[in-house]
Amino acid sequence: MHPDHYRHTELPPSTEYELYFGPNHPGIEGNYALKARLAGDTVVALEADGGYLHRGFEKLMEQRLWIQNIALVPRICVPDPVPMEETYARAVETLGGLEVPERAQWLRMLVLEMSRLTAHLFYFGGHAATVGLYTNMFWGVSDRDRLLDCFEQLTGARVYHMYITPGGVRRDTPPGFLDSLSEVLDYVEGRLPKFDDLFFDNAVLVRRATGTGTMDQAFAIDYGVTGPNLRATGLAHDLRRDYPYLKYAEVEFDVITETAGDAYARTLVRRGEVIESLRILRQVIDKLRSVPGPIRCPLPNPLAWRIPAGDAYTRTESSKGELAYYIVSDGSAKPWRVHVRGPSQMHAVQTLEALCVGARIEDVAQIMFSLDACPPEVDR
Amino acid sequence: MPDYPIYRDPPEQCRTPDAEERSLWGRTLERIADHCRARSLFVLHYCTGCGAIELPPSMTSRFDLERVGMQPMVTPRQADLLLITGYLSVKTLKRVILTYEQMQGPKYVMGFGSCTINGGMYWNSYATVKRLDQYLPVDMYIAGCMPRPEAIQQAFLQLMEKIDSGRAQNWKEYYRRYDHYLGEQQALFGEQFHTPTDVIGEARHYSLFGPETLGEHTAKLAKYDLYHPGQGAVDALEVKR
Amino acid sequence: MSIALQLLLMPLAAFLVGLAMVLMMRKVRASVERRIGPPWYQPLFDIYKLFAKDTQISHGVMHDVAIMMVLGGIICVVLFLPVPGMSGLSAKGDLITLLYLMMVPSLGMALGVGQTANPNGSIGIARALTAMAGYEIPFFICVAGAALHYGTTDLNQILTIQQHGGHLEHWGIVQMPLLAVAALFAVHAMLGKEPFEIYVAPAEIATGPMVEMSGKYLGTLFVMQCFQLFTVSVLYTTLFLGGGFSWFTLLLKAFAVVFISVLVTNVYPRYRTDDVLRWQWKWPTGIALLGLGMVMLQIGR
Amino acid sequence: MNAFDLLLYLALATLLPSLLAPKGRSGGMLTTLAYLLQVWLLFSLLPSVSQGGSVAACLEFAAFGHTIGWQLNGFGWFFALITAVSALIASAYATGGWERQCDHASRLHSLMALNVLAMYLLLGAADLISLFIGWELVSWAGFLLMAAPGGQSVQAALRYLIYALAGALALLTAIVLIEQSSGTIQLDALRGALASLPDGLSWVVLALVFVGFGVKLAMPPFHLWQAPAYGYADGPAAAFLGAISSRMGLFGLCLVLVQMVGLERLVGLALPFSFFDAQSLLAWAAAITLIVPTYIALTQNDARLLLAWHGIGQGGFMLLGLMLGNDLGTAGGLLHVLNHASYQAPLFLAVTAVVYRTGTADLDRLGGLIARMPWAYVTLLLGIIGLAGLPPMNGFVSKWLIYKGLLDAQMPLLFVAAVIGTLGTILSVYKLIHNIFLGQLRAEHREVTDAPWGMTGPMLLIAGFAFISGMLPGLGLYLVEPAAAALGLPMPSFDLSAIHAPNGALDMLVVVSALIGAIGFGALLFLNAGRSYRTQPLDNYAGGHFLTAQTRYQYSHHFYAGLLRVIGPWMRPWLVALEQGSGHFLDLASAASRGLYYHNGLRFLVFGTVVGLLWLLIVV
Repeated sequence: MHPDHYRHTELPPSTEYELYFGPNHPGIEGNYALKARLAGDTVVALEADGGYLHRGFEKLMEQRLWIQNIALVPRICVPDPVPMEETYARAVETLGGLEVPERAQWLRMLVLEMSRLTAHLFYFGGHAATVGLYTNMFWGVSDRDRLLDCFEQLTGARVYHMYITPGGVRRDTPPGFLDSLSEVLDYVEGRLPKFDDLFFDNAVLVRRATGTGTMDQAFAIDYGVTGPNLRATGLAHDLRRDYPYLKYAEVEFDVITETAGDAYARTLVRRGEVIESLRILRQVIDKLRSVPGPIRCPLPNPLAWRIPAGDAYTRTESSKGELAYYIVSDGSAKPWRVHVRGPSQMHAVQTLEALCVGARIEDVAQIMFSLDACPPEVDR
Repeated sequence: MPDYPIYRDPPEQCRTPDAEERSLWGRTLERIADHCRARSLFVLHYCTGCGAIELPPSMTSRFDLERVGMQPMVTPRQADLLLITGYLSVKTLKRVILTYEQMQGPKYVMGFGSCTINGGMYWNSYATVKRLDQYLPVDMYIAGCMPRPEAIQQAFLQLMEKIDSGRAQNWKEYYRRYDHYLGEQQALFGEQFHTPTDVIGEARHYSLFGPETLGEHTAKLAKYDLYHPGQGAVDALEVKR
Repeated sequence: MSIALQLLLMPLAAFLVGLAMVLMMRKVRASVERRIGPPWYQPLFDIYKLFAKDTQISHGVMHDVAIMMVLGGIICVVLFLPVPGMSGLSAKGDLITLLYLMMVPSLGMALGVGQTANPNGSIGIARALTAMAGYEIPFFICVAGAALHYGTTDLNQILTIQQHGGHLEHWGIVQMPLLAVAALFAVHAMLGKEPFEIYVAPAEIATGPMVEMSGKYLGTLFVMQCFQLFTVSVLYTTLFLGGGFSWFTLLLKAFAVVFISVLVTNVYPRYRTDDVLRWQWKWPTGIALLGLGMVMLQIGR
Repeated sequence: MNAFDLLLYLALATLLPSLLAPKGRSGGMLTTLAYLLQVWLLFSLLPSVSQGGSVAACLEFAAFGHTIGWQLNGFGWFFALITAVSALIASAYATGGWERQCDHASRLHSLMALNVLAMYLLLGAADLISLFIGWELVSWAGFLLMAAPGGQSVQAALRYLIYALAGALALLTAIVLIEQSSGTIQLDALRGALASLPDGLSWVVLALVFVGFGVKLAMPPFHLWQAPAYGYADGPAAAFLGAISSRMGLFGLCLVLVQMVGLERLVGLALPFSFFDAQSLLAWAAAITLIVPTYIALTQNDARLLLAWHGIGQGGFMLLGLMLGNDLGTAGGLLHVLNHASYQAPLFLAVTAVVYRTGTADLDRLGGLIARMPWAYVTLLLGIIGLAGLPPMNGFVSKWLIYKGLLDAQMPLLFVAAVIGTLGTILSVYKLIHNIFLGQLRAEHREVTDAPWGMTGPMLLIAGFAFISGMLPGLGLYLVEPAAAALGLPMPSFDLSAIHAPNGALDMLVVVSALIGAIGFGALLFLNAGRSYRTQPLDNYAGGHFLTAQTRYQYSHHFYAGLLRVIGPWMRPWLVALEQGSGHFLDLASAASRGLYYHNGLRFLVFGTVVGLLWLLIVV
């Protein structure tokens, strides 16, 4: 039954089709793309398509001085930049044999935990927005802004602080800073019950997030999942406790775990970590009131600062998971090779691809956000 | 016959009648429209680079851009304002060009941060684009890395003023000088580069033809255009046997 | 008032009221989100700007015709909805006609979105129709109950019965409280608000039906939203809240209906498609069936 | 020799042209002309059948001590008119171009003529025997028409045959029972005669009649045969069958239930130990017929099957209206027969046009054809608006009458059931039109064009009628009036454009003009709001990605995935399994009896006699 000019082609029937989440899509975190092959509303296969944010960081860092790179590293992960500075600085300190003064160590813990708070508040908003709860997004972002103000007070910048330098921190706390930070912390703690009402105990959200993107512990370990995502599967693994750096051994905090391993569990772990961060921050503030001292060790002329040949591997528990730098120095003024082990790559590529198979269109964005991956850090 | 227009014949030179030439009624309507456009900017929700991190604070409760009528939109079709929030990698630039072409005029482009102006922090990166206005007509730049919400707001207000007074006409340049922009794009992506959007057809349809709409670069489209098969040799719509 | 004037004034009034409702919606949302929100002229400016776009993309004849169908359909619906002082064409078509006319713009939109050839849009329409199957069932149970209670499907007669004596006791919500509650749930879903907002779902399908809409195409959908808010709230008022003696009371009631919906919407995420159905077929349908039973008992007595 | 005789002779003569001239189009043209004459003859019969009159044919003979004859009254006339017009359109469509792709066109024409003749004989039956003769003829002619294309349609037709045989047996039993209890077989004499039967016997007769005619109407649980049987038939034949064939079951059912038993008796016939009486039982059976096949249609991936399943569902609407017994319900039920034919035929024809051009009706292998086949799209669009029952098409009027009738009869649950059916219809017709005509155009269909005018013309014509009769429902109601009068059912007061009721009226002329006027206003607004540029379908939002023809960018499979997650578990095909099981059982039984026969003839004879005697004992 064909017209004369009918040409047979091999286009398959449209039992499956493709849908593009990103890069220009609100259901995607940053400039990142997911190509989903779907049948009906079920994902048959998902392909993560990164590289949109690739700037060649590791190559750029080889071309810059050790101290110049301080300006570059926070830009690797935009929502949570401080762990980048800390990890890089610690690697340089290990290589260069620098001793960080005690007050500087406490100050670094302060900004690290503040950054974790901002990242988690941002996450609450982001996760809520993927399921249509925009109010929570507005609340989360505006509460985060209070912490950004504290950052500005301390470092002079809202987002990219470049506060941590090899050998210490850039400047000391301005007068009254600790009090105003305490106030903000009280405010954030006071907001948590409201977030509970709106978000964590919301029946619709529980319905949406429970059982979505579930992974078990063995899967998480196989796929290199770290941080809150790993802890949501029940494994109490936290670098701050297990391999303490800075002064984490001297503060009290709990490692939050959940067992379900689904999107809701991941969200709950982050909620718990907000409380723990507040706890740590209060202890740090108390310490800062009493610990005197210099805030950085003396550095040689930065422009001619040569670091002895060798290599260093340092790691930090960032809000996304385990962040590590491997730096090789050949004894020159610039790094010979830098490798960033970002947590997000494991989350946003292989884990996401695996978790989304069999999920629905409705849940792809939610799974992505619940893993809290950071695309610029994936692409670097 | 395909049901979309084919532009094989030489272009007639068209131009939009100047504002003075139109009737009073037309000018009044245009004036009201400009005012509305300025007060109702739909922003494309596309986080091209790290500058996007300061957009949520600008948009949400603290600075609340809805006060001045701005709201985020999702697809290029719906949006008026394309925010290039930070550096563009070459891979992103392709998508941005497509996104820009899919937006409907009047459309505005705003470059965020130093990296859209001169490469900024990534001036020596092999992967990023250094100057945005080589590839797209830009209406407003915000310097800084990263620009603060206050700076962003200031820029938006200036852009609004520019729109309100009818001076934000850069989007027409893209049609009038399409050959130039396409040439820059081809220099970066290779001479086979083209988007599914029919810019030349639109220029003809809306009388936005300029002296540089067609030229040596658009001539290459005739060879490679996959989407307007009447024009070129390659027929993308035909599937391999 | 002459019928020709009414036919002109009714859509105009509906549009203006709808604009105000959109504004209220955005203002309430803004205040729940702890911000100021748009200025009063914002909905109008948005629509004017969209209609004044210099270039816009059409995907084919049906895409264009769909927009005419949407505009025409919603205007036509308003003509059959009696408001104080103006009964329009409501004597020529009853409640059932009105409800089915309300589907014409939806059908037009569905066809237009289909022609845009974007799977996001098609998924959105599939979801919208699925949600329709969800909320129309309880809503039609409520309509059936109301029609049986009043013994008529003529909207003017329904209004007369409720306004008889000017007392509250004749109002539908007093006589049939269960049906009124169930219908309110259905109306909430009909307005496409969270938690029943699956068919727009920006984070999932990039605003679904609106994905390829530019300029006047999108503007028409904005206009449709205005009319939809007006129609649904005034219809609910007519069925259960005794309509309005004057425009003031009518608008008070209609705004109250929208206000309830808007307040609820901002604190919920969206349900999945199938959960929308489950919820609608469980709670509103159950309540409506109980209410229907009570109406049947009253009639039998 | 009156006009009815002429009609029957003409119907017989219609068989000839295509038999005598098997090659070329002249046979088809002559056949079409003959149908045109039949329609004209039927209209000339209108004065004599209106107001309860009837026309007797001279054809009659005596058998079993009864006179067997044929007599056409208003009720039969109404169905006969729809039959003739459907056949006319289908035949014109086939002649207009479709048969160029068909190697058995002449067979199709003659079989359709045979069907028409059989239907006239059924519709004009004057007594139970002629009714049965007509019924059997319709069944067998239908079988032949369904099986004509060969292949999978033969299987479907055979399946139908098994159902039809079972139904015919039940019908025969019912006829014997009726004859035994009332002593006459003349339909006129039987008018209301069954009202006095005792309860038990009434239930038996009702059950037998329900099985006998319900099979043809494909009421659940006898619904499984119809969709494949109609869907896989030749395109024009499918349009003809879908428009009218299964309505013969409705005809028979009404003849017995309304005319012989009477609706008052049905109401009085209470089912023991329950709230149900026979009328509400039948109404609920109709509601189930309305809902179940409609939601099965939702899951179909073949356009023809989807339409065929809908045909079954709409049958439920008609029965539901007629079971109400009030004026609006009657008018709605009967008008729906006409309206359904007027949009089901163009729907099938449009889909056939698509199949004609693309070679497939698989909804996953189509898409975006609106740019290539605009007229088929228009036809399908008008058809689906009618099928979904939205204004301004005529489907809305008949559905409005039924809704209103249900509310007047204070049956809100049935009203809701009807709404549920309508919602299912809206969902699945959108899937139909979306997957065929909207979305991305497939590469292999880039050069497809509309079907030839010979095909497009007839389908547009009938779709146009569906629109006109929606604007002026009086046109249809004038035709319905004789039928209602023949059945003795009340009719609402109506004029050309409006239906009057004290509590809520409908003036379709006003509704349609308002709609058209408003759309015109919308068009004005639209056209004044700046120009738009028509782009090609691959210039589309894909998150920033570049689309190519190789991108699979069409959402069509599992169209209502979310809905089916909820209702899917309810749609487990247990009935299909049951049917297959009983099929296997029949196979086994026939194999066993054949073994019996081959191995020992005498034992088989004894066995057969015993079974036969048992059967007679049960029946008599």
